[in-house]
Amino acid sequence: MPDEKAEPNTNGGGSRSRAELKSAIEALIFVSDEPLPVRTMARVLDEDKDAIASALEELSAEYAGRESGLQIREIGGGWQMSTRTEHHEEVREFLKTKPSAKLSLASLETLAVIAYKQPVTIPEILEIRGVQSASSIKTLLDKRLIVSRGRKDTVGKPMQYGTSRDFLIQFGLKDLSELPSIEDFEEFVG
Amino acid sequence: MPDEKAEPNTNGGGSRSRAELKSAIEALIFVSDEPLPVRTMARVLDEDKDAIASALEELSAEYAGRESGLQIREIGGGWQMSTRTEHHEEVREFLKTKPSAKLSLASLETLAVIAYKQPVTIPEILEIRGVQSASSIKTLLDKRLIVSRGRKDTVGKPMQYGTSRDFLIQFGLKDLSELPSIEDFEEFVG
Amino acid sequence: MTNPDTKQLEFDFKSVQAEIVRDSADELRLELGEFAGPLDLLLYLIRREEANIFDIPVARITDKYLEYIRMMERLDIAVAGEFLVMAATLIEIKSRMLLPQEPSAEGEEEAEDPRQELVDRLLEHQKFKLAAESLWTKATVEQAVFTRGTIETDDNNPEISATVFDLFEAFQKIMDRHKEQIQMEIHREEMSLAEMIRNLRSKLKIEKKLNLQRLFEQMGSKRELILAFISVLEIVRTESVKLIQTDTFGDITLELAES
Repeated sequence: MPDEKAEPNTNGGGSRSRAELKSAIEALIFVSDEPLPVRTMARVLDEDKDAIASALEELSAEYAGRESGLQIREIGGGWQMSTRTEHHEEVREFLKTKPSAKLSLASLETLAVIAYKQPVTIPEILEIRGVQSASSIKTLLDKRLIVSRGRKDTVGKPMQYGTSRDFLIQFGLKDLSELPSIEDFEEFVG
Repeated sequence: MPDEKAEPNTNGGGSRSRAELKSAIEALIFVSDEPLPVRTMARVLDEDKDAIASALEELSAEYAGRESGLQIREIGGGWQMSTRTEHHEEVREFLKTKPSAKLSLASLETLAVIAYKQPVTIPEILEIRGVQSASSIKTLLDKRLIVSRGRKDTVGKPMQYGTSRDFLIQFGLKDLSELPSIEDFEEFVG
Repeated sequence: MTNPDTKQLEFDFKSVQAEIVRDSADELRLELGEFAGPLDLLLYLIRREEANIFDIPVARITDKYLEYIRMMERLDIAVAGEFLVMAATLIEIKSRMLLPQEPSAEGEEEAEDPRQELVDRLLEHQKFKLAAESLWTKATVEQAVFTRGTIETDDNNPEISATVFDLFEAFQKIMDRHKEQIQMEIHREEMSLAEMIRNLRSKLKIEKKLNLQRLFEQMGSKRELILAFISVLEIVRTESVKLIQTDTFGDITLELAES
């Protein structure tokens, strides 16, 4: 829109063209954690509120007209960028299948105990961590990071667990001997 | 682009028009909190990878052509939406951030050695830098800029290090091949 | 990537350089920075002496280098081992340079320049310094780019992505926790219940009566106190003893019953 470049902003203190103003607004809305009020944009960009408001209307209309996957709309007293409702299934599907190398701290701790102490039973993990780990174990089994390694020959014959091949792959290890040891860390302390 | 609606996707299992595909991709890239690999999009959307890749190129070009405040680009092995550099002052003013979180020169130099020599061990880094790098390595590990890359098959089986995906992201690289060649620095030496 | 504070990096590449700063007439300050090692110092000296890196005047540079080391020592700056190793290397090169070149009698190729290995190292080091600088430039550009703010779906995912080192650290933390526990247990074993009961019995035999208040006050720790209390109960249960309290809330005495 080269014509608009020639049209100076006469409202606020800003010296932006209309296109530049819309572009800056787009960036601010994008980085904001919360719906962004017009007055905040006016302050940050040092522009007139009316100029911001009308740029927003245009921007929002452009998103709507472009068959974009995103929309810019006014919500809760501010402006926000979000995905369009027609994509909610795809988005939900995506969020469900996020990369599985992500673990909660509890699961990470449980996995650490299993990695370094395998084969190990649930009571032994409890003994070491001092916390129940049942749900972490389930998570780790679901993510195929651990596998059962038969039963231990003690009272109650508890199931033993060890790390899986997927564990090695996810953590970039050739084999278990590549797990870092105390010695590797002593190098850092000096 | 109403014409494209009439053009059925014949590549993947998807039944989306080109415009619909781009729109869905846009939505996924937006919600993803890290660069999104083509294969993930292909899987989630049940589309052919090539179809995704070419839609991405188009989408990215559209953003660039639109004087948008945002850009879609390939970084760290995936596609990411971000603000354009020309808005950095406005965004920084809004987020009240300064370029922060320190990486010392020692760490940066160590990172350079690791980036170019990976996989590399601590003694090898010492050889090049002429200084102990242990604390730098610890910092780089903490910041997730480097990761362990298994052990070297020499005396003492020392741990080897390489750069991480976060490294690529933070340094704006698609992949390691985008690093300037180390030989390029030779002419400036001396 | 939603938190710019943890994700952005800052480098002050230009501000740290090896240099000697004269603060006042009688005080020299050595600014080498964490990143400076012997190779950096050498490069600095070569540059300052306006020498050619491919034809280093070893004698002069070695003298300067040693001067700096001595100054560091004078200023009580701990001279790292690698600086001393480099000093030794320089002295060695210097002495080899002083040796008369043996005429290549056997017509073999010329003996290698004793400086060659050092020059190679300096060049290699220099290359990586430039590489670091180019990384810095890249990161600076990248810092002008921002990713989106938090959206609702981010909150559904309070997870961290883990590396093998996270795994190790998690394990270390547990082991540290565990070690403390073991130490506590060992401490607890210092006096067992059986020992406590034995002690009390023999005391009672000798003194015939025990003031419980005073006995409990003697206990060093909460654990010993509990042990003492249990022991008293045990003795009351198993021996012919009397617990005597003369007034309400008054001291309680444990007395051996006449048998």
